[in-house]
Amino acid sequence: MATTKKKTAAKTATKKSASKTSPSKKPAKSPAKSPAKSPAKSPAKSPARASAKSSAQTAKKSGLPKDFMSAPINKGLSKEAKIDLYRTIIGIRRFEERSLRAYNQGKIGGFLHLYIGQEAVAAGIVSLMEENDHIITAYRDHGHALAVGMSMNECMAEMFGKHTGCSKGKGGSMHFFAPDKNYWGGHGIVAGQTPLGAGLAFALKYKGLKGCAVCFLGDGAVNQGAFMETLNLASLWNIPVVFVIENNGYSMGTSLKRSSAEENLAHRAEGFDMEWEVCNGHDVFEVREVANRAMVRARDAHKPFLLEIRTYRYRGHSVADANHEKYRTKEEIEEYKRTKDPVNLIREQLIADGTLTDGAAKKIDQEKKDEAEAAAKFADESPVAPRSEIQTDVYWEVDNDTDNKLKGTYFFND
Amino acid sequence: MATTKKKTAAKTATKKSASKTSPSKKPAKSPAKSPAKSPAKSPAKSPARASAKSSAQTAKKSGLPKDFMSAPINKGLSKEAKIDLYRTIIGIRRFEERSLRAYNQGKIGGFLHLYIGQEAVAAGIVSLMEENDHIITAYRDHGHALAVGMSMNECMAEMFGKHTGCSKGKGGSMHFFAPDKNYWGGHGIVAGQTPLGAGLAFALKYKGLKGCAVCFLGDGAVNQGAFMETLNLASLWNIPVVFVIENNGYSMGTSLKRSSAEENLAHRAEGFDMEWEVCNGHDVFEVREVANRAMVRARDAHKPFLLEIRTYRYRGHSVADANHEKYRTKEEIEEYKRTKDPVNLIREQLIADGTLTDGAAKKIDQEKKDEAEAAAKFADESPVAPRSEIQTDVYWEVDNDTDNKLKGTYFFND
Amino acid sequence: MPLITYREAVKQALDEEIQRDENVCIMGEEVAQYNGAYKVTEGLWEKHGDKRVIDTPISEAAFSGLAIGAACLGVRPVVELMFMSFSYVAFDQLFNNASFCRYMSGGLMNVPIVIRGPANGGTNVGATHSHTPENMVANHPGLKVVCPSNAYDAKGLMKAAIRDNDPVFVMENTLLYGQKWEVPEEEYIVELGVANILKEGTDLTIVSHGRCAIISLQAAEILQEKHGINVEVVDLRSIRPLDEETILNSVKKTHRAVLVEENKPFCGVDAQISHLIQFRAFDYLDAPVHRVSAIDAPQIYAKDLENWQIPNEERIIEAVLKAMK
Amino acid sequence: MPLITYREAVKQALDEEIQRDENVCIMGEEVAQYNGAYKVTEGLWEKHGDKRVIDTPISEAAFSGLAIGAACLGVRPVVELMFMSFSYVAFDQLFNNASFCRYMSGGLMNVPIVIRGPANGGTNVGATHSHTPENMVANHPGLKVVCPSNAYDAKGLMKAAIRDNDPVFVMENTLLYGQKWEVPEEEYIVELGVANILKEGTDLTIVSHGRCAIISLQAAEILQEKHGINVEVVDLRSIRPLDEETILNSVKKTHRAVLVEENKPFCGVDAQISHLIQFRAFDYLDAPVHRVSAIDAPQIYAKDLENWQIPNEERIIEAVLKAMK
Ligand SMILES: Cc1ncc(C[n+]2csc(CCOP(=O)(O)OP(=O)(O)O)c2C)c(N)n1
Ligand SMILES: Cc1ncc(C[n+]2csc(CCOP(=O)(O)OP(=O)(O)O)c2C)c(N)n1
Ligand SMILES: [Mg+2]
Ligand SMILES: [Mg+2]
Repeated sequence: MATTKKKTAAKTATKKSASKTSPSKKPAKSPAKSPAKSPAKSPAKSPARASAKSSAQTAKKSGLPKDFMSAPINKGLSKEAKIDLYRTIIGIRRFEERSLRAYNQGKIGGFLHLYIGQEAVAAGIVSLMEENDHIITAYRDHGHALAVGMSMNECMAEMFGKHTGCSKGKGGSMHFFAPDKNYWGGHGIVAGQTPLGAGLAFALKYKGLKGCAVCFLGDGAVNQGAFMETLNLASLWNIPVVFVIENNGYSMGTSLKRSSAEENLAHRAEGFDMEWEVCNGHDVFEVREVANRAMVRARDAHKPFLLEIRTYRYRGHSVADANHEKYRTKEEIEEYKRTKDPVNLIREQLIADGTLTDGAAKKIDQEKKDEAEAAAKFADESPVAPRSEIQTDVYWEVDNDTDNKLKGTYFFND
Repeated sequence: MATTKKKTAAKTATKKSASKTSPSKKPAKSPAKSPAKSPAKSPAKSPARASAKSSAQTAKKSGLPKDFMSAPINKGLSKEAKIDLYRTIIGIRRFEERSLRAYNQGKIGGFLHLYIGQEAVAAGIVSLMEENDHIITAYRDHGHALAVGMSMNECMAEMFGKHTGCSKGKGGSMHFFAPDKNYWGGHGIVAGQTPLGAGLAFALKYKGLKGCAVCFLGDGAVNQGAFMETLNLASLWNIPVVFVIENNGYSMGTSLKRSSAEENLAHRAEGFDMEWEVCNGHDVFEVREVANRAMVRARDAHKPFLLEIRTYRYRGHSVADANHEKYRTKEEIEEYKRTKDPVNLIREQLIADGTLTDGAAKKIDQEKKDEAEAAAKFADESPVAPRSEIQTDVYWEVDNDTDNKLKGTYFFND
Repeated sequence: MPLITYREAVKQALDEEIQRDENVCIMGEEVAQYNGAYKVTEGLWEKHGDKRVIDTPISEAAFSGLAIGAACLGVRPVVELMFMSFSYVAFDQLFNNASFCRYMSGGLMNVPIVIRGPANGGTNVGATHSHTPENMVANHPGLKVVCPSNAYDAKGLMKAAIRDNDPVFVMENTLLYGQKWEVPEEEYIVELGVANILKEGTDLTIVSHGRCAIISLQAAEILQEKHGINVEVVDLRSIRPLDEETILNSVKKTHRAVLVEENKPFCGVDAQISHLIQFRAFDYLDAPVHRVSAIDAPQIYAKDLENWQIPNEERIIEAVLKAMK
Repeated sequence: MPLITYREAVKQALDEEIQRDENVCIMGEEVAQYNGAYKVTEGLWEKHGDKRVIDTPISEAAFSGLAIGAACLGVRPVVELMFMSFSYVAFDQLFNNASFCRYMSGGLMNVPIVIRGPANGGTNVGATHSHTPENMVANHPGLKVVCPSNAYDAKGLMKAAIRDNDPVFVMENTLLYGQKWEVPEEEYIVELGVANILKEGTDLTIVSHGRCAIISLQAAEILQEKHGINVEVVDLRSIRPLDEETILNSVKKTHRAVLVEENKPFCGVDAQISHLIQFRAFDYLDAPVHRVSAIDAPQIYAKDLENWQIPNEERIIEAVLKAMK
């Protein structure tokens, strides 16, 4: 797909007039003239088809679809590093499948937002993280958690509400955290994490550390005020944050075109003088190629970036969403699975380039299935925290008051 | 100044590539290439100079600065209508000057945000209002109030905190309302009125009435999330609302370039697929010409519009802002007063075209001074509401419970 | 009388009011084509169409504020928040504009909107999705808030709220949506400001609201059976306006009170009720007013622990036994 | 000891803490180049520069949330809200993220930020600019809130708040900024959770916080002189954590209590204090706990009326006389 770059300088009166007074350019612009029908607009209706069309556009420009595996950032990858990408992607898939079973068995309560279909996004971006890079995301947070190296055990146990969970069973599926791995959650309020993401990046700059923060959000989240305020702030202050819109075409049952007036979401960045780019999310090497530029730029130049990644979720919004074949067609889902499945794609890529054999791929797959199964067992057998734990982890000062020096009452039950 | 129009179709991948691959256009775009130095960016530094430069651009394009008085919407104005515009503009000026005196005399408490310098914006836009048009604004709300026909008496008395005030002394300077004149306030929280503005327009469409809502806000207010959410909503739902950014270059002591990453504020509209335009605010005929197009389009096509009007406030942010010659130069203020004063400009225009004589203009001026003086006297002599009024106007149902049929307790003092 | 679910009762109220008044419309996330996240609005979009049942983007501040603006011109929007927790991202619109515009205009305007949605814990969705902000609503003069505990009240209060000319919050409960109660087929209204005595009793008064009133009733039955304590259970229904007289009359009769709610304790609704009782029935009290609230911590995710964190029969019984000492 | 203003005291605390800890920075609207809307940060930008004293756009949600994110990595931001009223547009960030992140992460993180700014009425700025949200803050476990009533406490509590590893709200008062108190030159801290007895007394306890504590003290002096009533005045200083023991010990001594605050009454802080007193000092009370709060309506603009709406000596004296009956 075309990586849609900025900075075009399309911003001032002069520019506007210029483009208006160049009718000779009109043919080239024709898809843009009726935005509702332009290819770039169609993902909302069918991400699968839209991406295909966009790739065609790229092809027109460059002569051939881009081979992202041979891009510099990917060409240098060791065999083991490539296998690791596969391992991460298939690991997320198998973990999610197993947690879905656990949910259906009544072992997991509340919400369960599965990441199936989107695996290459988290896997690709996390693989680019350096020592001082940090990430944060929303409630659809399992993929990112596993990608940064959280164990299936602690993640599964968290969803089971067990004391052995990453958050001791206090956060649940939406609230995984691993600050030691530079992973700051897991947040339940749509777009609520976006100012925090900018804050992580702000802190890096404040402390003189070379790094960036990557803040993930959904295509529905872009319409929360806090996010838009943050775009301005990040650009105004030159904060090294990369916002990644994981555009899976839907916010719950609402297609993109029913939630955003301008369907090219990344385009909003221009209103804040921020760089942006759009790419596909099923090919982990494409994700890496594009995200790398954004992250390098953030680290080097202290500049924010808005990256829109077109992806797709196979399952309902959450497992409770039994409706998801009502607001989109079965064909749409199947088409994506058939032509763009991130797991299949990387497997094929790695087999094609000789990194993996079919057998080795299957072995890894089985390992991940086993790991997920073991995690479910671990979670099931783990204890729930004692009731006294309800009132710990509320205040740092209370938890660390080993000398009982704190004054006053902190909790107020009769 | 150049009216900076949309819809250019500058929105899709294709379009971006197109503009990138047309280097021959570059000269025309050069001011845009380094946005920080482009003329359209400079108003934050000096609105006065910036506007001048922009006019120069227009001149380049059209050969001559545009004569807005002869635009169709203005050409048809009767002599009396033109005099009314003058009367409104000078009336606001004299009212504000008088209220400043009252504040300094200790007759007005709290905040006093003066509209001096911006008069032509409210006067121009309100003069375009039709039966089903409604307006709403922020705390700098006196100009709009007088323009819709509220009396100086009720406005002055409100600021004096008197029972005869338009809000019975309950709202104060920031909270003037006149629903009977389609004026919905007067709102103290920055940008808090913007969703309400969209709501007024929504109601018009819902009820099948042909009209529009005009919602004013400041250049600092554009960075509130509620406003940006509303832009998307208004565009997505095709709501006939015209957002008017009264860009006076500063939010309190913060210049535009220190608050917004992209100084062309109206440009944000593109991220929401919304039409936008920029114009100057000192010439009431320019305001009318440009705003009329936005309002007609809203009424006819149920389409929102983002209109940025470059204007200037002479005084501090509020009267309490003694700092205002620190964050901007005296020269900047004087330059605007000298070359762009809305009161002087319309007087000169109307004398030049024979609508007014110098004497007639002075007479109107004196009438307005007298009216403001009388209003101060009225306000001063008016009674404060009795204490029992503190708890009226809280609930409609309580106020209208003539039969005492309501159940339960509504107020909770011991 | 037909037995219908709480969900169905709310839907009937919405459906009937949409038909009664052309100015009534519903807006919120997924309320139309998706039939509502909790299926409360199921079928309404199909029946009444785009104009009356409106899907919104995830922009609570914008659409809540838009509803307020529309109300100025006579539209009567019913705004669904998918969770009342999301009032936090629309707080200024709801707690400043909806509440104060009338006052600041000296009574020139009023804001006839309804804000509805679930406000409860007990569903293992963690701290960000389990708020019960009725205390904060009631803290703001200009706002009203009701917490129906059953299908009958849910329908009757919803209709009263929609017809009311002030902003009214209706706090629903996802755990009640699927439960059934008898609801008459004829039209009726439950007036705001009238509490409901769920069970008469002589020994102690439990004051509660929302689902906690139901749990309290169950606890009262156990107390009767196992401990021979005859508890009166008052279901507030409406928090603001508040039926102070029913509370006070009950306490004056029983001389003891236990207050039960899901709010976090510090400045929960029951802090106010406790003050009221001791202030106006001081001489009638034989024991201090006891409270059972959520255990004071952010809402925990783990199911077993959350079930202990929010009031349950066991904790209520324990408090009653203490208050009877 | 030097006499300095409340404003100066806050500034000294900020200045000293910026110098003490390189991670402390200040951000907010107009705090830097403009010297602060209320001049609390005057000179700090000039002295410490862009990195430590940061002007923000009018985007409270974004910069409050940014501060929380930065705190994750060890920055210790002091966020000024020009008015605490503006917490309403940042409500989700402050009341969900600042409060619950630690809990939801099972204690893996903490949020060492301070949110400060004025929270008071009495300045004729109307309903949208006169909020006193300490009750809502205290309602949220995970948050802390203090309300200094004088310059000494303002400085000492601010320093404690900045060094605290949890989110602390410091509620200041524009009417106090210009008033002077004795403040030592040596470094000191006022710990959170410790109330201050402003005046000892035997007949009745007034519990108050913020500027109302000062008004209460004045009322107590009049009560002594004119009515021979010896009132003890407890200034809470800190709302959460709360010094329950000082309140209870005082009431156990005087047997009567009047609670005074600027909050609106329904679920104000004093509803909680009232519950506490009757619950834990039931047998010591000779009269119901009385409250003096803001008269229950949105804040009125008119000066004379607002001065009556918020607690004043006259209303306090009236309540004390009633409580003494
Ligand atoms: C402020 C807020 N409003 C509504 C919700 C309920 N909600 C949770 S997820 C969601 C859809 C979000 O869609 P998107 O941002 O596209 O992310 P995706 O689920 O596709 O990953 C909604 C409406 C919420 N959690 N927070
Ligand atoms: C949410 C919120 N934040 C801050 C303020 C304080 N405040 C009032 S006006 C203002 C500046 C607004 O500037 P602008 O929008 O440009 O309007 P102008 O005053 O220039 O008319 C600020 C910061 C407020 N009232 N509301
Ligand atoms: Mg999505
Ligand atoms: Mg401005």
